Amino acid sequence: MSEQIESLRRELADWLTPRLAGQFGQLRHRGGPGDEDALGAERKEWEQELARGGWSCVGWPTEHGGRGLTIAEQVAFHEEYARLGGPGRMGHIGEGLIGPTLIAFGTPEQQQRFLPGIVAGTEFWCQGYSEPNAGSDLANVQTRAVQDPATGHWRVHGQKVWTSLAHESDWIFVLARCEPGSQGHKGLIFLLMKLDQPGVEIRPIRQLTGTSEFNEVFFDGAIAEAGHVVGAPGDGWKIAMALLGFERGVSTLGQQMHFAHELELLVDTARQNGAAKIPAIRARLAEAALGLKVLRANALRMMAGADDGQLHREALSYKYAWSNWHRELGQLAADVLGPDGDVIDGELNRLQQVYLFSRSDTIYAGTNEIQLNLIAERALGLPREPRPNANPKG
Amino acid sequence: MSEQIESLRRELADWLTPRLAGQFGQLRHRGGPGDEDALGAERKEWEQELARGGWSCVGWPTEHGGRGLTIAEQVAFHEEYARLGGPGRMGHIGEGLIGPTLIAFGTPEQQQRFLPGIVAGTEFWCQGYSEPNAGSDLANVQTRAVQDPATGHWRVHGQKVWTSLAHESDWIFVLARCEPGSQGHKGLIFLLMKLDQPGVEIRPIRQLTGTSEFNEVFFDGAIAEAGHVVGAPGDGWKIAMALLGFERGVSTLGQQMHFAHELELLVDTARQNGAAKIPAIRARLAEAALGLKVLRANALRMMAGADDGQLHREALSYKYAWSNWHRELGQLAADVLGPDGDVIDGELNRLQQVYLFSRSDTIYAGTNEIQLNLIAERALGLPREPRPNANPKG
Amino acid sequence: MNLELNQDRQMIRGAAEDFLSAYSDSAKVRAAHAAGGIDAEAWRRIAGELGWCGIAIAEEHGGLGLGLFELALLQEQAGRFLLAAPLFATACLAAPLLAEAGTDAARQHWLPALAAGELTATVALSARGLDPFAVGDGMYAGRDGDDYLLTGRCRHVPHALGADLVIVAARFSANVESTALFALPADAATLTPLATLDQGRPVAELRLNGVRLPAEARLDDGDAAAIVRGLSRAAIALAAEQLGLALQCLDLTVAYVLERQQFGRPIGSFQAVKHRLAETMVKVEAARSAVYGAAAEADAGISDDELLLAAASAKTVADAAARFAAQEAIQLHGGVGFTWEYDPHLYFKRAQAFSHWLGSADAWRERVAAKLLEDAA
Amino acid sequence: MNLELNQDRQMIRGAAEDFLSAYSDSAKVRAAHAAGGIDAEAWRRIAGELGWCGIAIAEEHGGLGLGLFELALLQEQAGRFLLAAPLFATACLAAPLLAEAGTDAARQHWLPALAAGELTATVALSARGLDPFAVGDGMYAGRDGDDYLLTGRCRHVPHALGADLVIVAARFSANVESTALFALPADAATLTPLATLDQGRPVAELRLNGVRLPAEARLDDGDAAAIVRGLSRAAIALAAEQLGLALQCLDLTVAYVLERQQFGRPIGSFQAVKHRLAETMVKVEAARSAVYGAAAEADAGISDDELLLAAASAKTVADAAARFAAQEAIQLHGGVGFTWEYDPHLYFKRAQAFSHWLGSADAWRERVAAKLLEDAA
Repeated sequence: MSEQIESLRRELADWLTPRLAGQFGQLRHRGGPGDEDALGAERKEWEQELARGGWSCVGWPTEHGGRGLTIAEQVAFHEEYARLGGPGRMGHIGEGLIGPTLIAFGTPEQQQRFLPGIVAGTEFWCQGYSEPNAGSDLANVQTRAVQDPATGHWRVHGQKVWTSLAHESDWIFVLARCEPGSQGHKGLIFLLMKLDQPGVEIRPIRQLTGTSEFNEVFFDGAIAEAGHVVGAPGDGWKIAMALLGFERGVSTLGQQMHFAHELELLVDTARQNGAAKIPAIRARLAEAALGLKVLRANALRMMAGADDGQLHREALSYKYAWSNWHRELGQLAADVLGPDGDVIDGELNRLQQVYLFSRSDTIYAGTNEIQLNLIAERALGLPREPRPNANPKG
Repeated sequence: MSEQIESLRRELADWLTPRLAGQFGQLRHRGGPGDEDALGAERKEWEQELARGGWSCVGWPTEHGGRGLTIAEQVAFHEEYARLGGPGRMGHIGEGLIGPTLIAFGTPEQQQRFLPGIVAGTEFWCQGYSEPNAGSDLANVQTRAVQDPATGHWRVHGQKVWTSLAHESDWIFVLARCEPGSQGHKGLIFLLMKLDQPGVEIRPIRQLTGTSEFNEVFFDGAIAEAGHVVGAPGDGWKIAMALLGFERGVSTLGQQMHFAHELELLVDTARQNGAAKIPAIRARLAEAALGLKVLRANALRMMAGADDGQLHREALSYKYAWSNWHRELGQLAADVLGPDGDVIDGELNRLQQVYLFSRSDTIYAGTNEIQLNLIAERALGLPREPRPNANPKG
Repeated sequence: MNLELNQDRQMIRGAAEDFLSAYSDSAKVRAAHAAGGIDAEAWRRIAGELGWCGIAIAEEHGGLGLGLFELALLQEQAGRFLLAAPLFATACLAAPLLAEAGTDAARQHWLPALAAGELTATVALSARGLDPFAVGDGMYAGRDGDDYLLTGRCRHVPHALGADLVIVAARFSANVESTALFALPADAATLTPLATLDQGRPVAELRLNGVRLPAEARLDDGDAAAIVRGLSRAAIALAAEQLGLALQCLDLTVAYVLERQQFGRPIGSFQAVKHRLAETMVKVEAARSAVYGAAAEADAGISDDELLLAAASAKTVADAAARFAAQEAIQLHGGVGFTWEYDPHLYFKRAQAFSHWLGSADAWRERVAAKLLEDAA
Repeated sequence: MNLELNQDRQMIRGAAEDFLSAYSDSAKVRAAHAAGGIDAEAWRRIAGELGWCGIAIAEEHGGLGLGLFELALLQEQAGRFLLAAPLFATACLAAPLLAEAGTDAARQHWLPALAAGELTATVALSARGLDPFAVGDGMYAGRDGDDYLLTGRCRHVPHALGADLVIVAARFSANVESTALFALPADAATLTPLATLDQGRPVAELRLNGVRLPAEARLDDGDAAAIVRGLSRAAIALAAEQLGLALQCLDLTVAYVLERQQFGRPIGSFQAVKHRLAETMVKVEAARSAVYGAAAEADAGISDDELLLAAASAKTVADAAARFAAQEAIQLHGGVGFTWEYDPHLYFKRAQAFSHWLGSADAWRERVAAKLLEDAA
């Protein structure tokens, strides 16, 4: 490990440790998937504290307010942050998704309007892609955007679903159909919309955890300003796909440190409650630890791989690999907890959260089934599914 | 258990035990899938000995030379036979498949010509269904049968494959296409053909075991006599399917006793070589034993089920269940044997046979993939596969 | 061993299905969850006019004298419809334990009232919960003259709050062979309800601190093997409920994938979905074979060793089916499978909770391995 | 830790692939099987002009001084093409054991010849075969003055017949810490070849009965941890070969399902087949990540504990991938997958044999669990 990276790690630790031991102590290891509904106001404060310390948007170019870290430095940052128990990032959709998209595709006006709020931790974003009748068929967008010829603004009607953190956010980016009668990938527009306006309603979705971190967002004539279209009308699909490309970034190593923390809790629990004496549990704990090690090597391969714009095999298989590893970790957590796993003491404990919430990992952002299709078709060159006849029962 | 069945068991044991301890001692637990190439001549002699004792075709009606046993008695017979180590039945295709088919669909002449040889253990049969370009697509028959208008005989051209025991058999039943240009299930004929005639060539297929119990059978103008058509020309598919229906009979319980014998050998081996001390092996041995118990209950459910001509869920799932159980037993055998499993002492030992030969269980008589299709479509009512477009890559 | 679903059995199953599909639908189940885990109305009818509690109790004790097979048929339907009532605790756990391990006096005193549905009952088995391999662990029994003094705690006592009879397992020494069973008066029990993920099967912790019981509170006559038999029967009945959970997950999911359209076709037409559901059905059928087979064997009268093996096969195979089917129900429902609103999570949580009751699959497998390999491991 | 497939590494891999695809095709492999398990011509070129044996040996000992990563790239190709030659025994097992555990004298004496491809070597590890957790078990060492006397047997010594150097592990006591390594002269060894299912990786049994060796035959300096390090490196190299087996099974099967038509379409267009192959690829990529990651860590210099963990991840994950891929290759080839004529069974048998070499997955997992849970179990 280079001296530069080592010093970055030390700098972060020096900054983070006292804060997580002091004022922000209750946030340690909190937030993140399965725990997103926790401590909203405090985590927003934390985002601003991060910004004051210069630790937000560390991978962004300096001209946009970032720190301009190299890939290796970003890896070190995310790993160290998560290792020390840094709270789940309320700002990750701004920092990781829409920010990079605006840097790549936004107008200078859009960049000036939106990037500073993301960097400062004062404006929060959520994502409006999925629709109730689309599911895995992401291009089946039915939300409509109609331009007012007078103002140039777009009026939006429709419904988005599985919108994480909508209730804590200020803005949403929305994929909508701007060419009536168009189908699939064509005729879509990528809009930036304020959530606090008439014609927007946010309804939380209660999950199997009993908590809500996903929402439905209803649009009934809400407005996107003329200047808040990213790319050209009709280019929505291209922008949306590019944005998803930013998701597979270095932050995956931070996610892995969260996993490592969960595994550590699990090992401790197994030692305390005697489950560590059960041979099958021992073997599964070992397998989980080795599997996590392999996920880390996989992520490092992704970063070391040729930067040729293609998704290589290790990248194509990564979502399937980590989500199924994590779901299995959740099952293992339930089995280690034993009958006590069914008992709730006030709120779900961390391992119960992992057990229940990991069920969503193999569903969102491309179900297992979609991932396997992608792998088979893109990596192995197997034929695409034949289109059905008019009567598929025939 | 009723007194009648108990006395049948005793009668069989009294007959079988001295023979398997004496003259036929080398046949004990020999033969059967994975060991079919063993001791051919001796096992034919054994079939005749069985016949002399009145123990062949025990489920057939007495008017056809059988013993007319009830289902429960047949179960007892097959279980006891296998439990005592009765050798794999060289005559099982005659007794279990073509015999019942002729009893149901054959002409009186066919019954008189063929049934006595099966009962007496003097004529042996094999099955000509699969073709090299068909595989799971059983109806894709390309073997042709053309009738000679003068004699009424059928001349057959084509090739069958995976024909078990062809090299030990006298007769073969063949599914062939008798209506040129017909497709799929239509235009097929069910023929009985002598193997020892010009225009028939049998070539053994060497399996991954190194041994050969399957064959290719080539027909180059060989003849089926006019009177050796079962059903009408064109009814071949109906006859063929009915025949396969006879396959799921009570003999499955005999198969399970073979499995039990294999499991017993495996448990002994694990105790002797120390594998029984490995927790994961212990758990898998227990799971295998419990799984076999469940297969037995499944078979008993099949027999206790409504006799309404339908395949109920337990029957539809049985092939998938037993074949995957047995393949897993084979894998467990290899893992219990450890590095010694790779070492051959003269010929494959029984556990090596199980390990290697069980690979075929999930392939023949309907692959895993075909079985799951059948279950999904017939038992669960899910839609059939859509037919492909002309260009499936489109 | 009788595996035939004859007319009587079909009638029992059909009647249970008809009743529960009407009286234990999703809305009623959720209402029961909010009301402490018992659907009082459903339970009143089940225990009363339907007479389910007496189905497997001998005629001499006022029951119908049918077998574990028939009880399993009811339990399967209870699983399918997520019955929120103490049927399992009363008829599947307490009753067979009393029937197997109780003295004549105990059976004559308690079984008729249980058969008549006049009492609800449960069993406090150990500090580790409903663990058949740790019976009495954590609860100690002492003697004072003819009286007994009980001290200790038991966790995960199902449907304990409001039970008329709590049977407590306690040991005179560390030795499991010294386990005895006691009838605890309702007012003597200190019960702490525990909030659970599966809100339809509430549990409580029982603490006793030198509670004095008269000699007649002792239920058993010191035969440890009889306690094992009773618990093996309870495990088979629980496995039947797991079978029902698995089956309903499969049925719910088949219905959903036929309805739900994606990419212009029902998702149930995709071969990957079809195969997953077919695999689920194979596991469900294995569970059914295991449960029916085990129940029929138990009814036929088998040795203690065989009964243990039967219970092991039913419990491990049904656990596996229920967990797999519930996992796949969530997965194949996609996003909505993950919501509180849809039912899959109710099955998922219950299947997981049950997998730890009356012996985990790991524990049962090791028990079987020890027998198979004739060692103690 | 360097996981980048830079140009040098791509060149190494590409050259190995080019060579083996030409010199180790199915026909040549089968000919080698018939000739005792060694393709003499391929081995001559590999050891000679290609210099593969020296790739990971330090420059000071005449090697190229590259790392385990580069050796793993060669091993991956050896796996793909079922190389029938003592590359593993010589360069992946004997050489790293000498490099890690050998005295200076031993290394200076043996490594240059190994690096130059002048010698073939192997290791006789224990009576249980190539079991890293039983090193020296079954072979006892005694002293007679300055000489050593060796008695016992070792099983499954790979490519032992014809090896120029057989390194024997033997113990002075029952204690594994007392294990020492000895160079056995070819004429002192009583080797019995064992017929194997995997005919391309022959093994032999070694028996010694009081064989006397001079002091200089002793290779190690008594550091048991160094032996473990050498064997962990060997396990990673073997895992690389398993990775290659897995990859080739996948590739062979993808090609077959694109070709083979059923029901009027290539079977590779059926979603169930596609998903099975996609799952295979996920396992193959996991194996690649595990093997490359472990090799890169080993090259970066890590603690003994970390090396053990690295070896465990590579070996268990690659074993699983190879076994799964080989099973699916047979299954998805259908009937022909089960024949001697098609290649899947060659991969299947080798993957299974390798899964027992240098520690089974069960054994590695228990080793990892003991570390993770800080107990001895």
